[in-house]
Amino acid sequence: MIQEDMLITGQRSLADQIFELKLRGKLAANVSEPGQFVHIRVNGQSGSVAPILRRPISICSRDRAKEEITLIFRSGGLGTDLLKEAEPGERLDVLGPLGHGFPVRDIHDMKKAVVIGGGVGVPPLYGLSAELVKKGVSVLSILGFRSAKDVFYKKEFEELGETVIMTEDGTSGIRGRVTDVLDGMDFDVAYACGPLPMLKAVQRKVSDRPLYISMEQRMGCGIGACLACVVHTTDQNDSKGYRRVCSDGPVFRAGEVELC
Amino acid sequence: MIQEDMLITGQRSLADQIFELKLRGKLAANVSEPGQFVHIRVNGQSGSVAPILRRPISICSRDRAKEEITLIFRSGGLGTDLLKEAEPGERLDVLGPLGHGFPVRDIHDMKKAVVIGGGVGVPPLYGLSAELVKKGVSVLSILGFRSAKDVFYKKEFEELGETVIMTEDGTSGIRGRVTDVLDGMDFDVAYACGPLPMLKAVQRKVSDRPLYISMEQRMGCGIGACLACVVHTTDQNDSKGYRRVCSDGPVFRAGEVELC
Amino acid sequence: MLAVHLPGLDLKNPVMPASGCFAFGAEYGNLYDLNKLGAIIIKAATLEPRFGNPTPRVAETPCGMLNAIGLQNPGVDKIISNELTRLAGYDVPIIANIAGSEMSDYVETAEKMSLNPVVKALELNISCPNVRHGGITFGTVPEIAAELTERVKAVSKKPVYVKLSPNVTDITAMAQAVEEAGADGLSMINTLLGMRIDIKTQKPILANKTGGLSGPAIKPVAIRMIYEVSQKVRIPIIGMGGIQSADDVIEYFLAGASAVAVGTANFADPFVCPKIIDDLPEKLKAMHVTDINELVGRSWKACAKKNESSLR
Amino acid sequence: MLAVHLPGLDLKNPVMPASGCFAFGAEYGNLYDLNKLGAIIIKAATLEPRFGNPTPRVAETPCGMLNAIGLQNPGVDKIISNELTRLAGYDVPIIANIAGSEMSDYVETAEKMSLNPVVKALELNISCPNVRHGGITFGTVPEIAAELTERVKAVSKKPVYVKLSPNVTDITAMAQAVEEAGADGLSMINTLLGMRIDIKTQKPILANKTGGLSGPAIKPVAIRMIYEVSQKVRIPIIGMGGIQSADDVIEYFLAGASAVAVGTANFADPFVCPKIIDDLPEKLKAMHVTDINELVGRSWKACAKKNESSLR
Ligand SMILES: Cc1cc2nc3c(=O)[nH]c(=O)nc-3n(C[C@H](O)[C@H](O)[C@H](O)COP(=O)(O)OP(=O)(O)OC[C@H]3O[C@@H](n4cnc5c(N)ncnc54)[C@H](O)[C@@H]3O)c2cc1C
Ligand SMILES: Cc1cc2nc3c(=O)[nH]c(=O)nc-3n(C[C@H](O)[C@H](O)[C@H](O)COP(=O)(O)OP(=O)(O)OC[C@H]3O[C@@H](n4cnc5c(N)ncnc54)[C@H](O)[C@@H]3O)c2cc1C
Ligand SMILES: Cc1cc2nc3c(=O)[nH]c(=O)nc-3n(C[C@H](O)[C@H](O)[C@H](O)COP(=O)(O)O)c2cc1C
Ligand SMILES: Cc1cc2nc3c(=O)[nH]c(=O)nc-3n(C[C@H](O)[C@H](O)[C@H](O)COP(=O)(O)O)c2cc1C
Ligand code: FES
Ligand code: FES
Repeated sequence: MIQEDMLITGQRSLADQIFELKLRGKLAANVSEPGQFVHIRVNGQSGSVAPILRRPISICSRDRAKEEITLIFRSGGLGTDLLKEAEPGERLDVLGPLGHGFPVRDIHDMKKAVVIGGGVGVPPLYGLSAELVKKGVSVLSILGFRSAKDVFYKKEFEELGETVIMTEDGTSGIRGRVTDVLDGMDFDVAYACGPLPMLKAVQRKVSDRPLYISMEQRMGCGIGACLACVVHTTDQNDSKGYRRVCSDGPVFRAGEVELC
Repeated sequence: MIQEDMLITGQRSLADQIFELKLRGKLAANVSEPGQFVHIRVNGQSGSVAPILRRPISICSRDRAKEEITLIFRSGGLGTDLLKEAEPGERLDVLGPLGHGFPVRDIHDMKKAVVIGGGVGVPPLYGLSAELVKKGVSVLSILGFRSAKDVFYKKEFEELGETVIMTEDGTSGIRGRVTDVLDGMDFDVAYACGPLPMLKAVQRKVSDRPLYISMEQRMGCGIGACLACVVHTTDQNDSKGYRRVCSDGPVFRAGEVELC
Repeated sequence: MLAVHLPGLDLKNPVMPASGCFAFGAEYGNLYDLNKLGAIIIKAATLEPRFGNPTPRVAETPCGMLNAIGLQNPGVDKIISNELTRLAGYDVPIIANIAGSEMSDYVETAEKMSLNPVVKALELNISCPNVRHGGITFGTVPEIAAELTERVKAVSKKPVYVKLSPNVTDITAMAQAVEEAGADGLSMINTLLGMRIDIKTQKPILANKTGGLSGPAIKPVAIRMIYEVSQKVRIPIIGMGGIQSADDVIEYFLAGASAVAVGTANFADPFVCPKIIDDLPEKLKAMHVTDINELVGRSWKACAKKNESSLR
Repeated sequence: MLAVHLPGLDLKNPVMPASGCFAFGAEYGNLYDLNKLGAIIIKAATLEPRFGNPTPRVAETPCGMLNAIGLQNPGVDKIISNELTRLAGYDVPIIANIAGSEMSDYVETAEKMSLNPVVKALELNISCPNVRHGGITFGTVPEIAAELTERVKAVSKKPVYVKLSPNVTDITAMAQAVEEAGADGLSMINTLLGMRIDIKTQKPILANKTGGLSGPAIKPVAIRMIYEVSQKVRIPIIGMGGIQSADDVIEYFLAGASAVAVGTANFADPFVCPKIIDDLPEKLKAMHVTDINELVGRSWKACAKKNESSLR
């Protein structure tokens, strides 16, 4: 984990209020797992006036050769509205890579994986899918959005494997929720990232195979020191009784922590 | 007085920490006297994070044809450090023109004027001098700076008339203070703008001829409502007993208000 | 949709400039039509004219400012003869802010003000130091605040709103004390006591040394206090402290305010009050709210309901 | 130039992370050498383990943040066995922050902590609600704070710093009460009570509803309180609240602090403490100050002198 003023190498709009940001720097080399995140200080001009708290954003993908990471974020709040104005050539104060991502090292016996994403939970699953495909795992992606205008990275996922787009209003892909299509699907392992109700629904559906979920919590430090981001363990006898999303997570094996 | 998002048409460095900023907009047409000022909202990016208070900056000059005003300011604080990063093409929230400037309408009988400026008190005197020259008044400018690196607008003033540059350390022009050279000078009216000790010294020297001085005070509203910027009248029997620098001033006839 | 009815105040909308940040309206009246405003809370009036504190009187702080104007005003008589006469030309209710350093000052000033037909309500600024009690501010001792409220109520021809100081251990005790003493409403909050030291001069920036902290920095404190107090009193609250936008106004209503005042933000944007008033209807529509009064206290009313049902 | 000597604390420099913002140092210890720090104030310890409040536990506010962590900690015994053992490997004084909801909790926790050789001083966090007294916080009633201080002093083997809550009418009364009760020093300030309401959900953002406001927003309040208190007590003050830079540290010293703690700023910049420590010497040089201790209280010491001479 390092703090670095990374160089912005690209920023573009992907969908309604959704932006893709590319950052170059040494930090990229330190990324060890898909699903890790960075904690970004969004500065005002001159760096003299800025929102107090950093903003946690998942690493969508990492290009080791280019020393680049790609982030995808939704604007709409104070910090992300400033972030979307950041321009190539400027630098951004980034702390990362943080936390533990999706375990992809020892998945030799897995043949088929399904990744399930909702909204801005989709980005980290892209890096994950690419990694899995590289390891010879076939990946089915089920990506849920509110509406057609919110859909992003469809083509990118399709290049990696079968991809099902779902929208709540049916304006793109299949109408419904990601869990509507899970039944009877053939996979060895599942990975999910998205809003809490989605994670809960997925956890109910996928009880018989390994499932890894990525959690969100409001954060302070982002490195495990302030205990802003804790979640209870489901195991009442766990010696700590809690996990920190920022440093123990954000990815947990389903059942390790309470979803609430 | 209007509030306008003025277009930045130019910004350049003039001297150590001294910047010249050009702004275009309707506001320019409303400038009625040299010595008026504008109250600037310095925004962070996106306008979402900004210093709470506006910054008062004198109008250095106005170009009616170009619809432009020129400001000269010293950076070094939170707001002015942000301001110096502003770039041509961007817009700036400006309230103005504010206050009463130097009286130049009815100066028919004046032949020779001396303008006395210190540091960032110099800018409004440039517009004043230009106006006076246009009215056929000959202008002698005495401009004081700390050091050679702080001197600006020497050539501009020289184009209008005789100009004496003074520096405290003698690295440019004459070593000493503006008041050192005032004795025995021949003029009908004097105008001064600069730090309080300079204004006091000038007032002591120029007691026999009309003298107008421009004052500074920390401001809130800039339009006369908050009473942050008051100065006492010297006349104890004055019905109000005070003047607001922002709206009754910033220019006062010497002796109207207390210098302290 | 925006109309609000409070004791003495029939307001077309709940947004008014806060006392001391708008003088008597003349300056802002040059910029826009004051009739747009829900009401105007005019600058503090004292019995005698006051020059106030030496300058510097303001300093900037992170997301806030300090002021130590020192209640400069021409005295109640001149305010009535000069300012209220001018304000009579507008169709906007005037709330007169009253200050003093003795109870008798307050009482006399309040009576005079309340007799004027332009004045629809009084706002008692109890953050002033009480000279008799060795400088203790009226606003920090419930008994003194209650006594002051009672005495002013006894003479006032108009409803009395008591403006609470946040510099107290227990704001609800203050609120309940003045409610019992007959206050018709509350204004909250006044400024937090603060200071800034200039590291160049090594002295406090304000000539008065300490000053009142206002602006967005104090909004969380104001919201918390209004949330607490509104659950303990039956009288309405005019909320203030750092309001800059229609969203802020909604947050205040949710916390428990029935109207709001905007102070410091006028300095950053002189048109902020009319802008907020213009923005509110659309914000409310997006929330499916047809009457802003529905929002009052909703943050805790919802909770109250939840707790109730979970008990069954 | 930067060394500071306070009761129990021989500090190479006066900058330390504030309690609760640095846990027990392990995480920041991965980022830089903790030996750079003047001291470390570790997270509040209670007698029993505490899980703390439900999430969300933090919210952002203008130039500040709210937190309601709820004193989550593994309990004093585990802290001693796990955390202090690890911290013993550093050459940096540890200040142990102590919390509780009964006096007896505090006393027992304080005694245990003070016996540990790694701990050089205690910091009594008196902002906790006192269960016995119906939830009134220890830190708002001078008599209760004094009693608590006395009882902790009676058992503590190390100097005791009392950490004052700013949510009081008269901070000097609190300070003087605990000084008389034997406090060796003061820490000030803890957080201001605040709240934010999410206008989308219409509920408070924090699960705990209210939280503690920290960050630059509260700096003017902290400076004012330290300015007032430092003139009334003889014990040293560890100043905190919104410190982000060496300039801020200097402002605190001028106000009357003898050391400082940095809380919220660690979240924005995890390297802020060592950066400030690195920046201080140059800042002091520019001010022609050879020893930072010279600055303590200079904002009012200068005034005091001036007033004296103007009396003659
Ligand atoms: C581990 C992790 C990974 C994330 N990855 C992504 C991603 O890849 N793309 C993306 O668009 N979003 C992601 N989020 C959510 C993202 O952090 C928030 O949308 C963002 O912080 C909101 O900031 P804002 O300035 O828009 O909102 P504001 O309302 O100004 O935020 C105020 C405060 O609340 C916090 N906050 C608000 N919403 C959230 C939220 N949903 N989760 C956590 N904190 C929040 C902010 O961080 C900030 O501290 C992630 C969150 C976490 C915890
Ligand atoms: C009528 C008038 C005209 C002025 N004209 C010019 C000019 O033409 N060029 C120029 O460089 N400066 C001018 N000044 C001074 C200028 O306003 C300050 O230098 C500037 O506000 C400092 O802001 P900052 O962000 O650098 O400092 P900060 O320290 O961040 O300012 C904090 C607060 O203090 C106020 N403040 C600080 N210094 C001063 C000061 N000297 N005078 C008034 N307010 C101050 C700021 O406005 C702000 O409210 C003028 C001031 C006044 C009152
Ligand atoms: C410059 C200034 C002057 C003020 N004068 C008064 C006053 O005369 N009487 C009063 O009750 N409050 C006064 N206040 C307090 C405001 O009315 C208001 O309660 C406070 O500033 C919080 O609101 P804000 O954050 O929107 O400014 C003053 C505030 C400022 C900034
Ligand atoms: C997340 C968080 C947790 C805190 N936990 C504690 C605590 O356990 N004990 C305590 O005395 N103060 C605690 N505080 C208060 C800080 O120590 C400090 O007094 C306060 O935050 C002001 O300093 P700052 O503005 O630099 O953060 C906490 C503050 C924060 C932000
Ligand atoms: S954000 Fe601080 S512990 Fe997770
Ligand atoms: S700055 Fe408000 S009256 Fe002059």
